Amino acid sequence: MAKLLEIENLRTQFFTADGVVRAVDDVTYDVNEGETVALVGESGCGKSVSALSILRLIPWPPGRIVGGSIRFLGKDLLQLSDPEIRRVRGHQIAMVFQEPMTSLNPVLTIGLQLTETMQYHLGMSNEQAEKRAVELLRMVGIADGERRLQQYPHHFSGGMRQRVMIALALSCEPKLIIADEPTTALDVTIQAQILQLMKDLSNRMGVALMIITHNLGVVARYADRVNVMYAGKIVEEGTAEQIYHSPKHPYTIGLLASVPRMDQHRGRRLVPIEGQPPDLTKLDNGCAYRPRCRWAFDRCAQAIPPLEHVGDGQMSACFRKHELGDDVKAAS
Amino acid sequence: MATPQAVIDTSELDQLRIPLRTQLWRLVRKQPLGAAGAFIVIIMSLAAIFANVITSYNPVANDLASMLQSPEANHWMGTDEFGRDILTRVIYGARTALSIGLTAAFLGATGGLVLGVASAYFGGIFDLITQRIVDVLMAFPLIIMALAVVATLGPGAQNVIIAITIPFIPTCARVVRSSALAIREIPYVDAARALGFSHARIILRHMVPNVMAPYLIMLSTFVGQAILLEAVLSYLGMGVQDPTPAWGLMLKGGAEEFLESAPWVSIFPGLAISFAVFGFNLFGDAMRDVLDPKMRRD
Amino acid sequence: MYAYVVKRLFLMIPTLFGAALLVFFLMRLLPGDPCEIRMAGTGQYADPEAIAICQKDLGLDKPRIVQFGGFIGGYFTGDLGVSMWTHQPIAYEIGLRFKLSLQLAIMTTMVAVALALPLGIISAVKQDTWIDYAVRTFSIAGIAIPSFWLGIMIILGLLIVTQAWLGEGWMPPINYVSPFKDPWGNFTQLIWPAVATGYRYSAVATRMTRSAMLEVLREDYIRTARAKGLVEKLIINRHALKNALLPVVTLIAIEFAFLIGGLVVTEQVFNLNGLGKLFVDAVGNQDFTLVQQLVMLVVLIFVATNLVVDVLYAWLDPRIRYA
Amino acid sequence: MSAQIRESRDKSVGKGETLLEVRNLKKYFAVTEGVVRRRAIGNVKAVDGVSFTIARGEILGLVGESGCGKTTTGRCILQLETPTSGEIVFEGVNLEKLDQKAMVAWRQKIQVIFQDPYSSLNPRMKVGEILGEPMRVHRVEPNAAKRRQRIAELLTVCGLPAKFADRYPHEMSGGQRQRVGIARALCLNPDFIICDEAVSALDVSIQAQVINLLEDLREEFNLTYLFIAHDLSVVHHLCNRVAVMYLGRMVELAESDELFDNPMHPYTQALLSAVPVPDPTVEAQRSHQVPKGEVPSPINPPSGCVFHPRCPLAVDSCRAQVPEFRELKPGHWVACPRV
Amino acid sequence: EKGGILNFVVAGETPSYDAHRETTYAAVHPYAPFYSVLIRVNPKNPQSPTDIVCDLCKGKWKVADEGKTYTFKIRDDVKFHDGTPLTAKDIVATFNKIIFPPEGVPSARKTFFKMVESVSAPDDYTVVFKLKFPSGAFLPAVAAPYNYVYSKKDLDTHGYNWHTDHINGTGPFIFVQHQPGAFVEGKKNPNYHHKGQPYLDGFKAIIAKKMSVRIQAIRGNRAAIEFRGFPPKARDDLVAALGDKVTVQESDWNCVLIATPNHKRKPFDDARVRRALSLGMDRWGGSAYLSRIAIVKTVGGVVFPNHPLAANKQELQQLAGYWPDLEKSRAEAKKLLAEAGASNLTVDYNNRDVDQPYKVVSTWLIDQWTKIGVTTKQTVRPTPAFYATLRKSHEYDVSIDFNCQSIVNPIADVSKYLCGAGNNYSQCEDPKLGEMYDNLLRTGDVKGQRAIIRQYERRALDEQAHEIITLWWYKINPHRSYVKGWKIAPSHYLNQQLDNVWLDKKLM
Ligand SMILES: Nc1ncnc2c1ncn2[C@@H]1O[C@H](COP(=O)(O)OP(=O)(O)OP(=O)(O)O)[C@@H](O)[C@H]1O
Ligand SMILES: Nc1ncnc2c1ncn2[C@@H]1O[C@H](COP(=O)(O)OP(=O)(O)OP(=O)(O)O)[C@@H](O)[C@H]1O
Ligand SMILES: [Mg+2]
Ligand SMILES: [Mg+2]
Repeated sequence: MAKLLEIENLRTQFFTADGVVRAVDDVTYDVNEGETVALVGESGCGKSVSALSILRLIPWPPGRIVGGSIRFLGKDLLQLSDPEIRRVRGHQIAMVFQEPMTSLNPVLTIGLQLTETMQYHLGMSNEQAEKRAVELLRMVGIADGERRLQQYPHHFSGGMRQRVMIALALSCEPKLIIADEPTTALDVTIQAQILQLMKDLSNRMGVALMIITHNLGVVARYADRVNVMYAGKIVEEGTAEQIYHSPKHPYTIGLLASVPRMDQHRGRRLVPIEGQPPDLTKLDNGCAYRPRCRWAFDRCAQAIPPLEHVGDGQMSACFRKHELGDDVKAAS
Repeated sequence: MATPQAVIDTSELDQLRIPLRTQLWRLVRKQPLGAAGAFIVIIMSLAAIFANVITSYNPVANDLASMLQSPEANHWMGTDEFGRDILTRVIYGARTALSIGLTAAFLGATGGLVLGVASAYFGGIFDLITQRIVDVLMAFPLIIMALAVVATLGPGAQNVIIAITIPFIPTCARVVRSSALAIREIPYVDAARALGFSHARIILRHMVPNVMAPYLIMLSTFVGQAILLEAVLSYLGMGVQDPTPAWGLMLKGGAEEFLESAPWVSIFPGLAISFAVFGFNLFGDAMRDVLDPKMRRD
Repeated sequence: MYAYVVKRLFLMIPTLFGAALLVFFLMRLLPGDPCEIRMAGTGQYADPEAIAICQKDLGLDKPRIVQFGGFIGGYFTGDLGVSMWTHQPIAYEIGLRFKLSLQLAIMTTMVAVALALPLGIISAVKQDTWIDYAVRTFSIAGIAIPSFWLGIMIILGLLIVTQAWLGEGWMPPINYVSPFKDPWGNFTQLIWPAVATGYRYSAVATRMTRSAMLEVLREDYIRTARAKGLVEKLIINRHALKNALLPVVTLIAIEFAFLIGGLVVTEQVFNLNGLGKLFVDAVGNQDFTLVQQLVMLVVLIFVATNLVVDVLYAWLDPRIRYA
Repeated sequence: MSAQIRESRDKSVGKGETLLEVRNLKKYFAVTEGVVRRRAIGNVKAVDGVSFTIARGEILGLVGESGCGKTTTGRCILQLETPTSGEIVFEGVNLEKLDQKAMVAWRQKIQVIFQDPYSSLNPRMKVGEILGEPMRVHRVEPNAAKRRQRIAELLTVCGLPAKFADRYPHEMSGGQRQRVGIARALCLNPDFIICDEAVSALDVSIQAQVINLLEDLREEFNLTYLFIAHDLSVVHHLCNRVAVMYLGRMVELAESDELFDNPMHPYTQALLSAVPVPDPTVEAQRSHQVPKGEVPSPINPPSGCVFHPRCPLAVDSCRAQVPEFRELKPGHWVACPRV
Repeated sequence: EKGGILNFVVAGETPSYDAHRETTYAAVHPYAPFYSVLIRVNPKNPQSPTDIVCDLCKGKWKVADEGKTYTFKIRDDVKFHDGTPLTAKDIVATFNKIIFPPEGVPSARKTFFKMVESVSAPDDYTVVFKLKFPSGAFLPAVAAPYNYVYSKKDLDTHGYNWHTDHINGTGPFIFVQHQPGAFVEGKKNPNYHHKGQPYLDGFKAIIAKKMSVRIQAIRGNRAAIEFRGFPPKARDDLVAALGDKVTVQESDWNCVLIATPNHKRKPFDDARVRRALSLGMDRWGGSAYLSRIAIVKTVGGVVFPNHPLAANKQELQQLAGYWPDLEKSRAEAKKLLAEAGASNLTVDYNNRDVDQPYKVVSTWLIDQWTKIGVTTKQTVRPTPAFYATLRKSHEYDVSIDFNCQSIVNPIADVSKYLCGAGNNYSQCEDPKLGEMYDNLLRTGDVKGQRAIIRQYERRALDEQAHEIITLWWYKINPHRSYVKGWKIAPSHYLNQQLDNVWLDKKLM
């Protein structure tokens, strides 16, 4: 499969009065054409920032991409001029955000919000764009498109708005859709509808999908490959199978052990990860997970473990990645 | 059965307790305008408190020999038509402005706090009636109110304070009421109710302290407004009366009549008003940024 | 919507009545009455007989409650009464000055809006840069500088500048000319007071624009717009501005209602024969009836503006709908 | 604790004495519209005839989609809302019949933990005050020194260092605040705690800590929980029995294992299949039948069975008749005539 | 030179056009040009209080019956602006309205005409006033500038209130319009009875209540003149800024500021205390100083300083508080206060919220009093409250008060100091002073009058110090130099018909 997006050593930081927040710290990963990649991790670990960095949507001040490269179809997005990056945004890479309630402009009609992108990027006329918009709405399961285009977001329920957001993302037939927690704010049944819809559409149109989530279930159901993030770094990478069945990083192991599972026996006691996620302004020159890690030893404090292969495309950023196998079974 | 195994590691949270000096410095860096405002406010307060130490002139005594002198070594801001040193009167004017401003702001904001919280908490007919009264007071022209107060109670600083306070109360009551209404819906108030606390306790312990932010914001903006209002009223002849050194009063009469030949008479008191209000507004703005959760990023 | 407006109109009644009650009794609390002031001209003997005739003439000898009844009753007969000072119908007295005050209020608002929108937007867009600090300082100064003093300083500035350039001190025209008769003369007269009051007004509006804009710029839909690849100008103009304008429009309308009060001092400084000056004069003359009606006018403008603002809000914001 | 012990305990609870009984609870809200001046446009039937019992020592899970009335049910039990109709009987006493004094005593027996760890603690009070105030007001511990000791104990029990008594809520992380919220619920020695989404706002790793804590506390203090949640996995993990609500009505109620292994109501089935399991292999095998459409508005709920517009089994009669909530198997109640 | 429009500024606005019932000068400045009066102060010599000449009458009036009958011959060439010819009947109707108003019609100066028994017109061009007793106050009362002659026809057809908002006179100018709050406009009367006059095409009286606005109006040539008076500093500024484009006319002013002690309050019932307050003032020094900043200047007694009946400097210096030796005066004041047991006296002082000259002079006064150890608590009140305090509530120890008359008429004017006079607010009681005044009224010759007035003055200002005179006003009228023909009078009420004013186009 051809590489669509290659992120290398990406570093994004926020310069705040409380210090420098190293939100994304030396992150490297790829997305291949047509595949679905998931980015998981706890709140505040840098998932959204890494996604926003791709389209250079980090607000300055206080945030800034301080290093690395983001190659998309061979071009380094970080080197593009402002007009050039705008041609990528929404056109070749589209985003779907977490909050369907607030991601649409409340005072503009759905129609206008849908058509302006097409007019802008594809040079469509108003009529063409509207025709296409109706078609898009039908595709995401909203009937009666003509009437709907005249309406405002508050006429739509949360699930419907998220469908509109998906239609918006699809409108210019992008190569990649980044969905940042697209369903977290929605009800369980609606969540499933939306995710299914995204997955189906991306398959059908051959669009690569990057799903950002902290729901391990969602990842298991929809993702081909998974990147696990902790404290601004990718700590483990692999196929969904690998991550769930033979995790090679203590954090992944911890995560899996701490979620209650419906398919397993109720009697199991959860094994939480003790402690708190670290403060991203106070990262030291060691593994950030070490205070919470059962396997931590001296070396973890001395150097940051690099993300390295553990075989078969799986990668882990742990000094003891090869020793972990048995404990997993014990833990679950 | 064992109690929970691990006690959370709290070392990094302890770092939240930062020394006051560092916090202050951070505030200055985050809110440079606010710090500038605080600086002006402090200078003004010092001038007011130590007026008699700073200047040796008497603010009310006439000096026949030196009327309407332009600024020079002995009179940095010149003198007015009674030969009174303008700098001295500006400094003493700070006293008048501050005492009136602070008192009126405090009374207005506190009155509004009481009314607003009570109105929000009790609701119903009480709320309805207070809201109607608030409507009337807010729509009512200040100058009539001031005139009536000054004319019936007689002029003088304390009546100016009353005149200025009255319009503040409804303004603050509005703001506090809406915050209090919001706070009534917040879970910790529910928690307090679930714990079986009395109404009085819920209001005083759980609601009032949490409307302190709008209260303090109103308070700090009111000081500036009160200084401005005092100046306007005095200028219109409805405020403090001669020979009390008051900035608005200093802009009346001679200041305007001899504008071209003795501009210093009107320039300096006007600057004093502007700077004072400017300072308090900067300070109030910074206060709003710090206290208003909407503006706070976290 | 219609029902809502009607309901709101009814809700105005208690407010107006409260204001009427308040102003009536406040005025009656004042020592003295218009007759005594009238006979004060030369400090001569104030003939009690003349004063009594005058008081009888004005109905001041009647019990308060009757006077109040007459005041309120006038609204049902459509008769606002006559001024106790000039004996002219109050409607006429107010009508005479209304044009000027209205024009001044409109010019002031135009000055304010012309300053506030661009400044507020640029300051929000360039938040925490020197531009932002400059705009904020400028706007806070506008709130701090008393508008009457600014007026005085403008006059001083005009004198100094014209003296230096033209060799002769120039003052704005002293009599109101209709803008339709002599637009330039009208402009040269009113622009200065409009600037003096407009600065303060613009300062308030600038701050509001800035904070509304900042809030909007932090909203998710702005990020969405950016993610769509739109140019920044379009994002500001189409996506941000319309949302940010909502509170700004409200503020402008409400400040407009307060303007009548704000013009009181400015009209003094520039000797403009508007409602503000009429107000101060009426108060000075203890012209009870005129003061009462002027206060009622101010209160009415205030409550009416509030209603208009609400309706406007509903009209501008598609989220709000009244059945 | 081993799985066996848990299981045997599960069997024993629920058979014990009834602690709380809710009978045909209804709560309607008058809904208003308009931002500026509100006006009534109808009633939200937030809770529309809900009945259940909770036995001492058990954990009853209450699940359902957003807006289905879970929180409102809890608030009615807490007497934070006055029910429109229906009875709440606690330890055999009807709450409506209580006088002021008895009410205060009763308040101490039933406590609540809120979802949002940020807004459920008064930001102006130190943790020590938050915990001390109820004990002082209700004279549970009038002696200041003893009270301090008790606060320290409570904090330790909830997994926090005792020195946190001097902290303000904003000086703590979300998980820590939630622990304070739990400690507050415990400070009056209640019998019954309503956990309204008590873990939903927490991150996965922290969530597990709090779930474990809740389990342990139940053991230690013999507590009874009404556990409101929308995360089925958590409910499955924690609860003995589970009630499923939909649009203000209860659609299914059963023992936990029974409900998850053998869901009967079509809504419950859909709900379960919508929840993804964190295991790709399992997921690949599961059927993903997700209900179509969205949750209707509770202002104008559908006639008859409220679920019929989304129900794959719906027939004409569902439109007309409100289904009866019947016990199909011992302990397994369903509100659907088609199963 | 003929032609041109005169713009002038007026500080006030009259409530009605009917000067018979108004007391403000604002009923004079803009409206006097529309009317004629029977007799008036000579516009060519307004400084002289005794130079009274005919306006509507002809030649010299005849006094007969030992001063109890005055006969005026009326001009036959006068027409009202509406075309009606003027006859003696109009004048009779006018004075009947002023002197014997019907029930319910106010007349502000009715009391000035107490001596008049009747007014009649034996024929169309003769008017006869019959007096009850001869009085020196009669002619000045008739010559008062308020006595606009109305048309009998108007009074008969429209009633006595018609003139409050209508104007139909015989004056040099015809009313064009009045925009309330803004201006009054008049145009030339081509049929004016003083042939060749007026010189102006018209005038515009612009209302500007604030002194600064009026000064700036002249500074910026938006107006040419103001007729009331500017403070000296304003004069200096205008001269400095405009050079010879501005001309200044100055005059003593028939107004005086008086500090009135409240005799009903302790210790001001004690003449020693009142005297001390007077003694504490440096009037001569104050004159030099205040005349630079306020519209006061002249040191004087009860009579307008330039009048033959006024005390000369030597006589003045005999009075307490007018002594040439200030040190002695202040020492005496302190002594008196000590004697009266009022050494640490605090005065509750009632002041009016008007800068010129009330607040300026009071500020000076208060400062003066500190020099004899008297503290002053000043309350400045807006005009209505000030008068309510002065006249009704009497809640003050000392109040500022003033006396201001149009025609200089000492015999009438000094009645202000009479205890029990309607406009005396000191609440004093002094029958002896009353006797003196009665004496004065009955004395015909000037020398005798002068002697009695000196006694009266000594008693009122020194021995009893019922009232404490501060300084007499000083009228300063800087105006654009192109305004010609207008002469300053000792009163701002006088000489305002503007019929002999013209504009020098060369200087414009
Ligand atoms: N504008 C900002 N200013 C300062 N710090 C920021 C800003 N935006 C994000 N951060 C910090 O960057 C870090 C990563 O944030 P990010 O939003 O990427 O987290 P996330 O993984 O998406 O979390 P969540 O699951 O809560 O969305 C956080 O610690 C956050 O505090
Ligand atoms: N005070 C109130 N006034 C009006 N309507 C209310 C009120 N409280 C709740 N409702 C409505 O009642 C319904 C049930 O609300 P409730 O909060 O009980 O739902 P929930 O099941 O707890 O939902 P969630 O999962 O979102 O917390 C909702 O439609 C809600 O909008
Ligand atoms: Mg995120
Ligand atoms: Mg809820």
